[in-house]
Amino acid sequence: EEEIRIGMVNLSLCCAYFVGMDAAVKAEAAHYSNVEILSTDAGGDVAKLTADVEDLLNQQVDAIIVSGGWIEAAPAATDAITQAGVPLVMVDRLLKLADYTSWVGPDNRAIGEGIGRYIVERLDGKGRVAVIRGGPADNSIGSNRTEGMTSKLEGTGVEAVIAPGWAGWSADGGFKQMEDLLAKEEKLDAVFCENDSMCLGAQKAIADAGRAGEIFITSVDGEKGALAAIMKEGGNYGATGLNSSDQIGRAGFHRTMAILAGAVPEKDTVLPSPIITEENVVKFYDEKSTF
Amino acid sequence: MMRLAVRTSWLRLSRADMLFALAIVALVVFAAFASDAFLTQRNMVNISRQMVTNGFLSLGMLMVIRTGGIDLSVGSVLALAGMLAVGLQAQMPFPLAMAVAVAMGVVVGWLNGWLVARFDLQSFIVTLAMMGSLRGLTYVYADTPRYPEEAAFRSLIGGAFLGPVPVTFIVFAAAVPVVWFYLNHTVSGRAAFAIGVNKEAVRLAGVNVRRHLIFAYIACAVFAAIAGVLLSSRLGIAQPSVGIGYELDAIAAVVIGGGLLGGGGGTVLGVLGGVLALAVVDNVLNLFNVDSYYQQLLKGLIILVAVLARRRRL
Amino acid sequence: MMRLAVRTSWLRLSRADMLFALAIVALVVFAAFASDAFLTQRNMVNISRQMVTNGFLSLGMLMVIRTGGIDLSVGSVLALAGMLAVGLQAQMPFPLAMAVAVAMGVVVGWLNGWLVARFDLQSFIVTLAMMGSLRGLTYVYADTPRYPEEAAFRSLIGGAFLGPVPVTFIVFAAAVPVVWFYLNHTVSGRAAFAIGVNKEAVRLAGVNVRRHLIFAYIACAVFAAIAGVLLSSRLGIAQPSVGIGYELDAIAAVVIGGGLLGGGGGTVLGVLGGVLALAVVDNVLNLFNVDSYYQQLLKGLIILVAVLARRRRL
Amino acid sequence: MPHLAVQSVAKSYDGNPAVQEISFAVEAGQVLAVCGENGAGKSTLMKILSGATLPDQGAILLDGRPVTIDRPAAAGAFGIRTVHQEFSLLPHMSVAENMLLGRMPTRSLPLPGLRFVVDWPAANRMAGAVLTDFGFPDIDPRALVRHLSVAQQQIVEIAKALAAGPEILILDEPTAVLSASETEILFRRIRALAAQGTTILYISHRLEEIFEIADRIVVLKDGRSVLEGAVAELDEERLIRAMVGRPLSAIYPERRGSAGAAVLEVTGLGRDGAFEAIDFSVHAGEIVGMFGLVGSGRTEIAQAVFGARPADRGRIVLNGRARRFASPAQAVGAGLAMVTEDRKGDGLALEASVQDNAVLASYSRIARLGVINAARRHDLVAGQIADLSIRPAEPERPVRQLSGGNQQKVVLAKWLLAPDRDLFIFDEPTRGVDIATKAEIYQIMRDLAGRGVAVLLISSEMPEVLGLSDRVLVVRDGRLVAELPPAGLDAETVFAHAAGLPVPASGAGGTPPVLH
Ligand SMILES: Nc1ncnc2c1ncn2[C@@H]1O[C@H](COP(=O)(O)OP(=O)(O)OP(=O)(O)O)[C@@H](O)[C@H]1O
Ligand SMILES: Nc1ncnc2c1ncn2[C@@H]1O[C@H](COP(=O)(O)OP(=O)(O)OP(=O)(O)O)[C@@H](O)[C@H]1O
Ligand SMILES: [Mg+2]
Ligand SMILES: [Mg+2]
Repeated sequence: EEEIRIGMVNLSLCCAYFVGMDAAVKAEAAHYSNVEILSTDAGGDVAKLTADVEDLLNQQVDAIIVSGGWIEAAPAATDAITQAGVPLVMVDRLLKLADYTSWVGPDNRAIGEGIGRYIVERLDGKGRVAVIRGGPADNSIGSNRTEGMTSKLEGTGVEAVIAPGWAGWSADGGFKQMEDLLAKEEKLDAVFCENDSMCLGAQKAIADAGRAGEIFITSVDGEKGALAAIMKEGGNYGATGLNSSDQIGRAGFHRTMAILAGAVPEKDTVLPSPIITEENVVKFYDEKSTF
Repeated sequence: MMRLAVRTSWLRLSRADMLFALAIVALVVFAAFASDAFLTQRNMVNISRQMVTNGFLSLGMLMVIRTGGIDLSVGSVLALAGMLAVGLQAQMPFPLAMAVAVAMGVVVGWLNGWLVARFDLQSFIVTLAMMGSLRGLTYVYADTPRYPEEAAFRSLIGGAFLGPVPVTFIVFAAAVPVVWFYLNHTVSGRAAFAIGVNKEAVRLAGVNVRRHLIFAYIACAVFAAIAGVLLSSRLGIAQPSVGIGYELDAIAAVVIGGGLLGGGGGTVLGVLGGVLALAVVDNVLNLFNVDSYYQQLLKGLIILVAVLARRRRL
Repeated sequence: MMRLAVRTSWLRLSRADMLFALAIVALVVFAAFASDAFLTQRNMVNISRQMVTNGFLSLGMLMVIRTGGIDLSVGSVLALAGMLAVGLQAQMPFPLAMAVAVAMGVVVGWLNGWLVARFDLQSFIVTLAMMGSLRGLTYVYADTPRYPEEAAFRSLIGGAFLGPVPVTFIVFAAAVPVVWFYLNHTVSGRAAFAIGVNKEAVRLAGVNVRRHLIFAYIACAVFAAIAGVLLSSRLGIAQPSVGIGYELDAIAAVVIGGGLLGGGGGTVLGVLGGVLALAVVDNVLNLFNVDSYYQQLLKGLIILVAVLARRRRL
Repeated sequence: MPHLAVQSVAKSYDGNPAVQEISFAVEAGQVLAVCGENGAGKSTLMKILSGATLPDQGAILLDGRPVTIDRPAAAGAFGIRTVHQEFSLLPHMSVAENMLLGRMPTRSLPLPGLRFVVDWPAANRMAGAVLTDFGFPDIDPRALVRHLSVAQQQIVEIAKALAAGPEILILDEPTAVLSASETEILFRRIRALAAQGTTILYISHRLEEIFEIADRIVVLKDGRSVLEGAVAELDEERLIRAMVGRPLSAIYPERRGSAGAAVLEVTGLGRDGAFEAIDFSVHAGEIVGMFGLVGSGRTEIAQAVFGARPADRGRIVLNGRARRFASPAQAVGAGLAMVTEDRKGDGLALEASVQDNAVLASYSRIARLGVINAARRHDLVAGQIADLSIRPAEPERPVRQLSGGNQQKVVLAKWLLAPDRDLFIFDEPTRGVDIATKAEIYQIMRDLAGRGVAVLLISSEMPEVLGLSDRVLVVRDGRLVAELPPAGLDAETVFAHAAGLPVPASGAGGTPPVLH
């Protein structure tokens, strides 16, 4: 039985979402005794990611999976993979300018649109929704989600109030941005965060301000903390758009294995991103999930 | 020329201090006039809560900076402390988990101080290495967020108020006089300051330099650990990625407040001014709806203006 | 005791230097034995390319650290320079765009140096403010990545080889003797070193302190700008978020190589050793497939061991 | 049995011996003077005794018992207190805190065993008592050290050693920055301590002091003890021969020639709180001495002329042109040189090499287009090292590793290398310099004048001012109170002016008192 080495290139393992993706790939690979996963972490730095790719190619890997996180493109890295004749499978992020073999990921704009629809519906077409953004616009994942969400507000009576600062994708950032929003905005009916972590912080800020009754919360990702909050009876966590890194990671791994076995796969695969609410949350909540 | 200085037996303010205090007051007055939301009770609560993390880190940083050192590892200590305080609640009651988190701070601070003092290493590089290692260790401990098991952990601390005042702020406010007393009225605080000015002179006076240095690093790390515990309690979640870059804010607060990197300066009052200034600036920029790109740009400029306002010579 | 030191007219290596050199050699030998992939030509190319960015930043940082200062803004300068060099290709030929990027470095460095020298401010806080402001400015200029218009920008520089050697590495290698010459054989380099030790003494000797200080900051920022241009050329993309935290790696390389924060030490050879050590460590940890959390942990420990190996006294 | 005995102590730095095979012994209550040229190893020996550095070999015996002094704290435990040659005060701390560093009185807290809270009133009381006892009741224990004059700082430094009630007191050039009256008070104190049985080791380059205060003398040369004996059995000539290796004829060179045109003319110079209405001139070929008690403001006047700290008002004319220097760079560009008084603070970059320090003021001579000509630099620096006998004669050695006197010579070398100076200001140029080198420096100053350079010599050493100056200006409390011509110069007159005492009717004679 032939040994197979697959490089798993992560832009960052900072956060639960990406950790979950990496873990999913490794978990699926564990079912094969002849598959070894070489996983790298670039700490969010595209130059280091390029170096990681170089180091992996140098170790004669058979295929490379790239989890490109929040960067738009990494031409030097993806070109090097192509030049080495190694199959390139991208998960989550579809890097531009890349001559890739296959991609498995979400449609962030569509997720945003789904949440947008949910908000408009729940507000009956009238109200104000605060938006908390993760970071600068070069992370187009977040921008796509927000644009998708706001696109569904057009023509309705729902108005978006965008927090001026960045919340850095984290709970503490979301908490601070929400606090400042609450100080300045008398009337808010909903909050949308570009990911769950930020809204988990924002939810606490809203509760502390005693406005949990008037403001409901929406976000994207479907991480465990958010699902638990949605499940909680009488809570104000309304919905999250599923973007399961676990699913994506597993799908990406199997796609890679298929390619190595000689299959010619679909080039781009968009995974479905249902909106998770009180009604369907039990289907998605997994006590044992890490993410 | 106008003499702008205050000198009493317990308070000494130079001209630069006064200018700086005036600048903060001006900022506050300006904000109050320009935004209705600024002087509301809600916003005061926000600012006071937002000051707590950087406040603790800056007080700790001050103690180390006065010895002539620097501690870059505070952000990582904060993250690990939060993860421990929350994560260990599965195994033990939350007060015990909190104690373990703070004990971790003691160990890390001791290690930092010991390496710096015993081997005469530069604190910058020692604590930089610690910052990286500890972050790695935090992820090894748990690479996904942890949620507190016990509701009291949040309701009694991070989410609690005493009258209108957040409990976390009260904890911070209580730490202020302790640090002031340590710096000005204890043997160790005075020795640490002297070490920052001229370590060799202190050694020649027969003082146990190592002990006082180590104490300062321990105090700094313990404060960072407390900040981490309070933050996770406030947020109701602990994340391994939290606190990256926090050390820079803490150093900025100390320097804006008149502290000298390399030793020989820095007061508790100055640090409070620095922490307050940074918190107000962040808050005001948000209240004015300044675009986040311009926020970054402006914040740098404001820091510059602040240090120019308190520079030693023209 | 064994005397382990080299002293010729152009090369002086202390015992600590030799120990450090031995440690690097040991690391390389160990890596070569432990991993087949290490000593391959391909890997050597990788390491040499991976060294370029931190190499340029560290050389620039060395010049500033020798004056007793520090420059935290290099990561932001690198990002803005890359954005300009790539983004401006829509308006002008790419060599001109590159020149504009480097000119930006001159302006930023001048501003850093002028603020530090003219107002006697602490470089840490000045360049911290600059780091933030410049990052904001970069996003204001363009908040999404830019791709080079002209293929030659990549094929002639970042993607090009001279024989087996990457062109970017050759550019870096060419800069090394220039910096060495500046530090050791020019008035400005010698004066800058003396300034780092005792600014007042140099001023009282009738030397124009401000000019030499400003020059060092300009040189540092220009090197950062060059690093940014080369990096965007190598990566084939310029991103406004690149370079965050790079200043810490550069400072680490200087300190590992024997530089003293606060002035009074640091050599080109030492910095090369520091840059090489950091690059080899990163590479080896990857080749050995060390889990990324443990990589962080180990890297901190290795930095510690490196500085322990070259500490001044036992 | 001797109180302190040193047996075959040796210490080398990087293989270069600083002290080799030194042995001597002192009885309790004796004052032992340690003499020797710059770099002879005096300070190194004292550092060994005080635990500041470790010897490579040898034994130290206290009351006949061998002891190990491996840390300053260990020396303290044996009752050894040291006033080091270099200041070790902390400028931003109070006098009391400096004096009691490491031994601050504490208050007990309610909890037993907790004594870490400083008792400030007790500290100020203790420090005040020591200062008063010492003879300086007007130094406020609560004052910050940086607000004291250099002399007062030195007093505090000594008081710091006294505060501990030393059994062995080591004084390494304690009087270098003190004036005569303060030195007198110090000597009184030393005698009192000796009478109580305290053993004193005393280092000084001023031979008259040694003969006044010491009971015994040890002479070091190149790290070895070459002479030891009771003061009564020695005279200056023998001492000098032992230190220098040859007799010294005259210390002060002969006065020569006459003054030329005015190089520097100062009128109405003043700065708030420092000095006022200063008028004087210095002519080409002339050495003008400026005498005053320590702290009288001479340094500040010189700094104002040199642009280091510009004056608030007044006029400075250089070679007939009115000038106003905003920085030393401008002054140096106009042909000025100033040897500053505080070599450690503003004279030298200590971690930099001898060579880097020496060429700081003369880049124009060694560089073209900013590039240094290494051979030319080496020639110039080596020349100065030879002329001033700077030891060790290694241009690349960091200045920090030189002895105090040799560091002072590097400061001189820096300015002697500066090309084409019209005016030289020397502010305490021979502080800590040995007697043979002093003579060389005096000769250099006279040669400068002989070449038509105007020289302004600020000094607190009366013999130096009298022996060298063509004219003497006396400064008191920031005012120029007298200008004395060469005829009629004598110590009493000059001192009377400086101290504000009644001036004697006529000078004792025209010849200045010259050493031996
Ligand atoms: N830290 C050091 N490293 C290297 N050499 C040193 C060091 N300290 C002193 N030396 C050398 O030891 C020798 C003796 O120096 P020391 O300071 O004891 O002289 P000294 O007799 O006190 O001279 P002075 O009268 O000038 O103060 C000198 O040659 C000096 O250069
Ligand atoms: N850093 C300082 N801050 C405030 N005052 C100072 C400072 N340094 C010196 N002074 C004051 O300036 C005066 C003269 O300074 P200094 O003590 O240096 O005199 P000196 O050099 O010993 O004597 P002279 O001025 O006669 O040369 C003193 O009265 C002293 O109090
Ligand atoms: Mg000496
Ligand atoms: Mg003086």
